[in-house]
Amino acid sequence: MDFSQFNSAEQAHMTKVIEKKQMQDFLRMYSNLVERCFNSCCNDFTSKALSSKEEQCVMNCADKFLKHSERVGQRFAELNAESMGPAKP
Amino acid sequence: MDFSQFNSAEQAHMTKVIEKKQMQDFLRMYSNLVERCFNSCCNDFTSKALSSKEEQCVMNCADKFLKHSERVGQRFAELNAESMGPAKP
Amino acid sequence: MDFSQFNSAEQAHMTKVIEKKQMQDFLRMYSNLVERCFNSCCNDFTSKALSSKEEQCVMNCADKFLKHSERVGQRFAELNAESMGPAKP
Amino acid sequence: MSFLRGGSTPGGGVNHERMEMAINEIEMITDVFNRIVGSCHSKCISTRYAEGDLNKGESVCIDRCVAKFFEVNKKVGEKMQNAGANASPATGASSFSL
Amino acid sequence: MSFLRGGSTPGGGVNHERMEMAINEIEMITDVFNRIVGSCHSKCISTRYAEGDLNKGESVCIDRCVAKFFEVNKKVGEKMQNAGANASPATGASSFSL
Amino acid sequence: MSFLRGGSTPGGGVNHERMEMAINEIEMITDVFNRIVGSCHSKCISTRYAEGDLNKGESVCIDRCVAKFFEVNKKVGEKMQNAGANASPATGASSFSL
Repeated sequence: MDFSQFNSAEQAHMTKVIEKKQMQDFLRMYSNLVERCFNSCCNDFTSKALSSKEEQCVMNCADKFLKHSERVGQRFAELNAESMGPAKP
Repeated sequence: MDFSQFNSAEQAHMTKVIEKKQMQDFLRMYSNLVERCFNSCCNDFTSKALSSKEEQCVMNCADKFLKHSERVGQRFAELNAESMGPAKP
Repeated sequence: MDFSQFNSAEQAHMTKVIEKKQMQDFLRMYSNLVERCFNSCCNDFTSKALSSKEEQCVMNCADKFLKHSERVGQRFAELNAESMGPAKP
Repeated sequence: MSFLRGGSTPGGGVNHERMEMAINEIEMITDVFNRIVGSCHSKCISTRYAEGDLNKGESVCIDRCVAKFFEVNKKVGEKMQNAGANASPATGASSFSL
Repeated sequence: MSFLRGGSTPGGGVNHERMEMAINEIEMITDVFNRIVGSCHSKCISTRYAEGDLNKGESVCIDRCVAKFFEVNKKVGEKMQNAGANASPATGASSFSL
Repeated sequence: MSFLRGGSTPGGGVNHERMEMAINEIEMITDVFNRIVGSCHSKCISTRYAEGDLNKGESVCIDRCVAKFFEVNKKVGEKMQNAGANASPATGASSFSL
């Protein structure tokens, strides 16, 4: 996104908004990860304790989810930059 | 919804709120459409290019989604008006 | 959550925020219940009227959903209190 | 969704409580609309997407689906009013101690 | 998503309409990103979770999946611009009478 | 979710940063609660709906399900703290240039 047309008061406001959004996004991503990994890995409710197999699955799932999101983020940033066209002189 | 009990300051405020909500709803509907049509139509990731078959599917899906939403909107408005009861004199 | 470190102006603000959130949560839970019970119970669209079988299913579903949420809420509150550790002196 | 509506307070300025209730009602209506769009799409629309128009079967299905969703919404609303919103299941997450 | 962008209004203070448009655009981009994360996870990641690294197949699938989602987003965006946003399907829920 | 909590700043007025952190924490707790309700409903509640009461099996399943979700939440939280929130995957969508 290009904010170069914004004056300094507007840029300061946008910076605050973006920072707040980043925090909210991070929290949402975190909850989403927990929900997804729980749903994929926990299917046995004969005990309330996490079995070592379930725990391993959750850890791998979390690792993979983070790497997945990171890779999507990289591709997303590249494609987003492309779609914005060449930089202004 | 009946806002006739509102004074003019309140009506002006509500109008602004509603306009903002409409924009947000439109954007959400748009993202939702893209996600739904992508999920239904794209299942082959041996290439990053959209095949002509996938593209046709996406176009039909988008058309259908818009017509679906419009029809739901018509029925919704009718039933919503009904449930509000007869108009005041 | 522990707000004891907050001054009275902050506590008053938080109380308002929490009350507003509770209302929004209640509404969201309600819509979510309706959606879930509709999706589980209504699968016949040869008529627009709710059959008595569908209605019974919806009523049981709603009952069960409320009892489920309540039970989750009890366990959640207990585990949340535990994870906060023992109260400060 | 009339159980959300508070009494009317006559007067000149902006009544914030009344505004908030109206906004809650708008958000609820929009939320219900979006859920109906999603549910009735899943129930009625074939995902083959061989054409862009709604066929006769899909159109009729949508009409009935929306009506049925409204009925379910009404029945559940009546039930909730009878039961009283006291036993709100959301209280679990809302047990914040001030 | 350039169809969201309004014209630039030069001046010193904060232009609230322009701010709101920029915020709408940010929210839309974030929303699209989150949907891509979800869709491509479902399309590309095996739920066996035998290891924590992305394997070669998953990595390649993610790259193509993101690119394809962008293409779909672009095609649908073009379609919507041509059709005009007039026939907004959201109007059903927004039929509030003032 | 203690990693969200900032230090306490003594003083008289409203500390906006501290307020925002507390609100973030409330929103997170509510979000987690709602996800548990959804996940444990899918895991434990039969969709036959032959009766309105929770049966013994469902009740026990819910208790274990909530406890297990908390454990998963804790394990993932510890992992994230160790890894550092630096490598936030959300940065992709947040690459806005000012």
